[in-house]
Amino acid sequence: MLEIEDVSISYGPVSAVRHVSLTVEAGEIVALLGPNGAGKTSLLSAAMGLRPLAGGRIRFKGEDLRRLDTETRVRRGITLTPEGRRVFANLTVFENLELGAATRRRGAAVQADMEMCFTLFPILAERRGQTGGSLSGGEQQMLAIARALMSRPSLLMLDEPSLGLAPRIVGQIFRLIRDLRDRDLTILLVEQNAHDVLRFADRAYVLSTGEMRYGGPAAPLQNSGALMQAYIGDAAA
Amino acid sequence: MDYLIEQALNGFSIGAQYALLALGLAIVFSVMGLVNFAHGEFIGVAGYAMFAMAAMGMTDPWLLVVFGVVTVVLVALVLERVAFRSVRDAPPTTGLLTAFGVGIVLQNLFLLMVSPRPKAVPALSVLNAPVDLAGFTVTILQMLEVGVTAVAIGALVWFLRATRIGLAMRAAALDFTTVRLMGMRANRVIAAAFAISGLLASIAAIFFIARRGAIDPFMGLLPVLKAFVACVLGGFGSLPGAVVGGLLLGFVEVMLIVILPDKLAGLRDASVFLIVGAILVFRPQGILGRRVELGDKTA
Amino acid sequence: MDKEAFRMTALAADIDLMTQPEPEPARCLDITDLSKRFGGVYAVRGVTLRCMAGEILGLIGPNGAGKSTLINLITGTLSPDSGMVTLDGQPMTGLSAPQCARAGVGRTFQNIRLFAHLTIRQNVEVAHTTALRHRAAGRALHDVDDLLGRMGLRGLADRMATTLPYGLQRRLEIARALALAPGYLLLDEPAAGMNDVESEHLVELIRQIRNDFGCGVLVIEHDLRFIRRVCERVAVLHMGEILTIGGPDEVLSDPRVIEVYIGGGDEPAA
Amino acid sequence: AETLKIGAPESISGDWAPYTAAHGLRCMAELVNEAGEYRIELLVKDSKSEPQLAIALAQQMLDDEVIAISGTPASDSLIPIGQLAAEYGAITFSAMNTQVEMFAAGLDNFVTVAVPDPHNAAATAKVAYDQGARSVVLFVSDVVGTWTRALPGWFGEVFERQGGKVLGSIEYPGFGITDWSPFISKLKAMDPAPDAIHISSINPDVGVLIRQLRAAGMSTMVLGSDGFDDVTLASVAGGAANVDGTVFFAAHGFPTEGGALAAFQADCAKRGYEINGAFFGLGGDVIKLMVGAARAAGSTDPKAMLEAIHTKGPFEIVTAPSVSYDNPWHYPIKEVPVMGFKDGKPILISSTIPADVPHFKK
Amino acid sequence: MNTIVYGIRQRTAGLGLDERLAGNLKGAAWLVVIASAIGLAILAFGSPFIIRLAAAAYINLIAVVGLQIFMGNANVVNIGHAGFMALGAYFTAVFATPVMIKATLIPNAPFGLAGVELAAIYAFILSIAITTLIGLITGLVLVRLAGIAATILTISILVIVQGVLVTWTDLFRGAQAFFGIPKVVGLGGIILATAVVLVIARLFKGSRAGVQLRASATDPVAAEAMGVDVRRLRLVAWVLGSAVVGCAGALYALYAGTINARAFYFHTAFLTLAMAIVGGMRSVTGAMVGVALLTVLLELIRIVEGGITVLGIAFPEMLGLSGLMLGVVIVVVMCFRPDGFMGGYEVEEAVAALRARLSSRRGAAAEEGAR
Ligand SMILES: Nc1ncnc2c1ncn2[C@@H]1O[C@H](COP(=O)(O)OP(=O)(O)OP(=O)(O)O)[C@@H](O)[C@H]1O
Ligand SMILES: Nc1ncnc2c1ncn2[C@@H]1O[C@H](COP(=O)(O)OP(=O)(O)OP(=O)(O)O)[C@@H](O)[C@H]1O
Ligand SMILES: [Mg+2]
Ligand SMILES: [Mg+2]
Repeated sequence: MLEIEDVSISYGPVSAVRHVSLTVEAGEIVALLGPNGAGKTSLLSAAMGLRPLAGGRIRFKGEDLRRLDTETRVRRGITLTPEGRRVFANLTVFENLELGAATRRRGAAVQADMEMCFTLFPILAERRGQTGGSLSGGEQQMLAIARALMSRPSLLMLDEPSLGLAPRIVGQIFRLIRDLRDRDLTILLVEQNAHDVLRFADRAYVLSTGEMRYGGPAAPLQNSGALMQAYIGDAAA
Repeated sequence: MDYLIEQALNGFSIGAQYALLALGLAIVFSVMGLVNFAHGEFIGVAGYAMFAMAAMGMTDPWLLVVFGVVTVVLVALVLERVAFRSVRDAPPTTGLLTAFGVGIVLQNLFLLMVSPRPKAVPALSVLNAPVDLAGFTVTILQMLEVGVTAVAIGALVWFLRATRIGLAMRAAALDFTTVRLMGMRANRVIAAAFAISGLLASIAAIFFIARRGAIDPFMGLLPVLKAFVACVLGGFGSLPGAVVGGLLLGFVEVMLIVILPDKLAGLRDASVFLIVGAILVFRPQGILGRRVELGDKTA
Repeated sequence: MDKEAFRMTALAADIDLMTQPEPEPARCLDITDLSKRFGGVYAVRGVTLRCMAGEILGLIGPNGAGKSTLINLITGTLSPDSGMVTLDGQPMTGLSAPQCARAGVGRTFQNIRLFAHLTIRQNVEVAHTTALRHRAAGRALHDVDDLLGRMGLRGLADRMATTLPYGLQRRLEIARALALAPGYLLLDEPAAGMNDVESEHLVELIRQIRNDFGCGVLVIEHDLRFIRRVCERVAVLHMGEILTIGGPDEVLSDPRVIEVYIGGGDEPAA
Repeated sequence: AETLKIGAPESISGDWAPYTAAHGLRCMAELVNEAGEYRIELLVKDSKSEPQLAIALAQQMLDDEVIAISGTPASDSLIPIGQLAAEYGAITFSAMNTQVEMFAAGLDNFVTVAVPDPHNAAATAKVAYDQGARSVVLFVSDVVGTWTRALPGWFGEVFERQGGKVLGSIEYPGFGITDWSPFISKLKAMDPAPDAIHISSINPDVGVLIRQLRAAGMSTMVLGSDGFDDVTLASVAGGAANVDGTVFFAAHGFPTEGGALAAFQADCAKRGYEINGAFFGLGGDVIKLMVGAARAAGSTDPKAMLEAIHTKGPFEIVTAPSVSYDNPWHYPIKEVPVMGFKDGKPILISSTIPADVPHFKK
Repeated sequence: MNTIVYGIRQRTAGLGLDERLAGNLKGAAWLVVIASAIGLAILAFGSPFIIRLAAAAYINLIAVVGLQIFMGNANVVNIGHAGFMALGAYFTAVFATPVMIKATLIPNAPFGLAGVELAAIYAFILSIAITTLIGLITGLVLVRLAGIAATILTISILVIVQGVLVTWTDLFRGAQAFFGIPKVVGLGGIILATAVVLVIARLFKGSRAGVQLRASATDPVAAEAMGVDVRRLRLVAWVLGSAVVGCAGALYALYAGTINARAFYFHTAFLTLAMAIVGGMRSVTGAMVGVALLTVLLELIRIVEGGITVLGIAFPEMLGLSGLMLGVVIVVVMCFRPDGFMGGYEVEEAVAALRARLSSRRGAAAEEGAR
């Protein structure tokens, strides 16, 4: 579904990602792991067209994305919940969700999805009239995820969705991710919480200092203590 | 008494013009954090467009009005494209200065292409005809000013609350990138904001020109300054605030003319600004702005 | 290291305490019956909590429980509706944020707030200047380079702060708060966005800070392993109220806490 | 032919652009050069109406050995330029400065071809009375100093001596007023209502005032000063009906059929110059006066020429039959035309040397 | 044991302070050397015309530096500075103008000021002192506001000052020119003052207070949590800035000899503001670059516009060209360098960065060669 080929990204003179390739097949959960500064966020941003490529190609459903701007990519079916939540601070929870469905026609389906989000995160229903900015960190995270779901993407990219969430909610979210896959959503997930993610991811990639160190099934990685320790920093492994 | 009521009406209609301009400023500000000091030049654009058409033989005032409005909206869109797009993510001072630059360019274009001297645009004078309203003589213009302003404000509030592009405009104020991540076409959102601000400015310009009957290259600075003050007075970024600020400013100006002793009349502008300063010191968030306790949160 | 041992180190580090006889009232950050409402919602409601000098106290709770609000109230970033805070016996109620900082309360932010346009060193200097000018007699003054060194930022000191990767930005926030030479350090999710190894480093770092500087540390975190490793006591906040306080193991196995916060089943309880 | 080198830091753009004499200077220089008696070498530069730049340009021209500087209308640049020129022994001309403060500044080398404000006021007052005005309200402001405040006062002084009455004054805050309605309301509320108002201000402000007065149903006579002398006034004011027989003002020149000014303007228009009212003529006056002075002095030495201007005369100019300076103040004595409107076109009402001029010195 | 460690640390902290001062002084020296080298070269070799232009530019520079002190460090757009320039100029005029001249200009001046005549230097100092005092009073109000509300307040200050100058005819002569001020200052004196002002601004920027203020400009909440008294620091910057701007006005009066309120209104405010922002308002070097850039540029456009004065050249077509170009240049510069020309860097920082880049490039080249 998503093919990233030989991609490089740089910030001015600093190169953040070098010759990285990655693919996500339809219907799978792919985890992208790696320590701070590995270039995970940069890679996702590039896939959304928020950062220019210094080299390489990105294809979605066979179509070359390089020419398309961010909003067109969203309309093609990719959605990213960005790092650091970035909910609309001056809009209410309700309006945030409404805007999440910006690419869809208003109607019963959108209404239904909105209800689904509120069932998924009851606290959001309680806070629906409150502005996004005044939510607690975790509430904002929930809102960000819910908002992404509102666009009914075919590929959902999540950048550290568990950041700042209470363990109970993290569990919920991971469960949700699995449910979503079962509903034919494809997911690319960046997480620090490698240990847990690898339990349900189909495949995983490990990125470190801008270079791909591993790419393949998730299970072997989980058992490879050396890899985990060296590049993911999973002490338990 | 009649005198005071007449003056209050004067204040109201001046205020309505400020309010329209202030709304346009506020909407662009709330979408891209740009204090568009070139906003006042839209009045000039409308004026010179109508002047040019009149010079070419078009006399129908309604056609002229339509032409003026359309031209301003187009110019607003062009300016967004060529000048303001590249400073979208820049610090606010950069946007402010860019807007100054655009304003200077427009003024000098008027000067270069037409004349440094004022030109008459009498086509809209019909609007100055007096009518009798409950015993008071008011002009058609004054009634239009109040009516159109009210309608424009209502429509705008509806637009921003109920449409997605309106929502996106409000959202874009803080986080443009994320608006794009929602699949909203960023350029359209901003273009729409500029178009609306141009539309509002052109309505204000019509009133302005109908009243003044003349245009000159530098006529935009003073109104935009007043509109800017009105915005802040009402609470910057708040649209109802812009309206209230505009009306209040109009009233204050007229009332000062009424009450200031002759010796101090030259201090009218200074007094207006003194009052504005005082209001801000006691309500820094503006009259309608709410002071929210944010803690470590943002809004 | 047992509790008493690092208490001693902490004492030794503090000149002020060395000159004072032990029986004096204990040094602590005392929060009494603190409440704060936003609109109709109580974010914090009647919270009473004590953080001893030299103690590392964990604060956990569901999202929106009021943890960050509590820190905002203690640091003067928000003003409480009722209740009071005392610092080593001195009332802090009504103090502005800068005054709280000068009194010796340092904090970090859940959403990183570094000074863009300033270098890493200058970020730290902002707080250091406060310590230099407003330090109470006897309170230690930390050296900027030393702090940067501890956080692994020394070689980067002249870079602009916002060009740092996320994890290092968090460390810089801690360094900056420490430059106040605070008696109490309030950390709002310091390990967020860090992997296990990095948060393990952070555990060491926080311990070391406490040992060397003797300050009390209040740390909010959702990473339970982190909480377990670093805290001596843990308080649980739920819907603005304290649910329970106790040792980490005791609290984290409390069924009420599991229900509202940790969750059951295959959850990643660490 | 002997050469007269003149520098002109002119307000070609900026605040005073509508009143520039640059084009008149140029055209007259061209004419004189063609006649061949003298050669005029004219350096014109745009001061953008900025004092610092105007002074710097004057400096540059003086270094370039001009014998006269013809400057901008504003005294904040004209006074320092005058002082500077004095150090070089050069003459300072102004084509259009009318402010009495120039005569108070103690400049011995200053020559203007525009009559000072009191003359303007006196000429208007006489016409106002003749046209039937008996009571007047003065619109005053501090915005251009004496021009906007004292000039209406002088008008009132002469008007009262004529037998009229000044009912009071209304203060306005400055230029750029687009909505005069609060002031008009004030005027309306006055009892008794005045026959006329007098205001010394610039276009479009005065045009807008007239328009809005008429729109408010008031046919009050509007009297004014040289700032009214702008080809756009009638149209800005709303056309013939709003100005015919009710608007009068004193100006610096009127192109009567067959007169010198009309001929000059026509000639220059043919040469492609843009004519901006009487101020164009004043530019021509400066050059003409220079030539006349050189002729009278029999020398191109600025000192001798200045002496000649001050003592010999009258000199031939274009905006009036002649001008002379042999009075203690050395201000120009010449006919002041007062204009009105007919069918929306300016007409000459009178052209006299005002007799009853209020003195501006204590 | 720990006590000893702290003792050592404190000493190094003291040493750090000196290092900071040294660094700031070095930065200031760069600025002073560049500014005075150019100025002195003009003084030595320039024609009187060029010297006049330079004097005006250096006075602008002082004003822009004054603007930078507050605006650059506190990040509040200030439009009121032209008002303080006016105050500096007018107070100097009132105190320094000979009694004889004042008898015709302002015979009815209040407080017996018509009979007061101070030596220019005392008038200069006194006028700066009064301007500073007014800065303090307005500052106490201003620091209560942030962001755009503060900007409006600065506009208010400008309008109010202008209103008072124009209407208080007894003291300031209203809209009429105030002339006869002793012209005792030349380009040399102005350069000297510029040097002093540059040092003040650079030292302030690098000082602990300056760093704290700049921190508060980017994140007031975080700054307060670090104990920064934002209001006090802003006040300090505002007062210091108004003193410097007042100095520019006072010098203007003593240089030109004739002043007019009109010269200190929006036009001047916007032009100097543009200089500050085009150069990059976050650095003092930016102020210098902005002034140099716009001054030279405007002068060049002016020459193109109509400098070649030959009889009969068609002027009218060019009207407004320089204004047009000014606008275009501002827009273009902002598009390509949104942070201004210097982007917040000081000259020594820019040089260091350049050197680093060059040496790394040279290193790379050497590597290449070795291969
Ligand atoms: N705006 C920027 N300017 C300069 N360098 C940047 C910028 N953003 C990121 N970088 C650098 O690019 C590299 C990759 O950063 P990125 O944010 O993609 O990492 P990451 O894997 O997402 O890390 P984290 O786990 O901390 O989020 C880092 O070295 C970082 O310092
Ligand atoms: N400034 C504010 N205005 C309105 N409501 C607020 C504000 N700050 C916090 N709240 C509300 O108060 C509650 C407590 O927020 P707080 O940030 O303290 O939660 P938290 O415990 O830190 O949660 P998290 O772990 O998710 O960060 C939340 O429901 C939040 O929506
Ligand atoms: Mg990341
Ligand atoms: Mg929180």
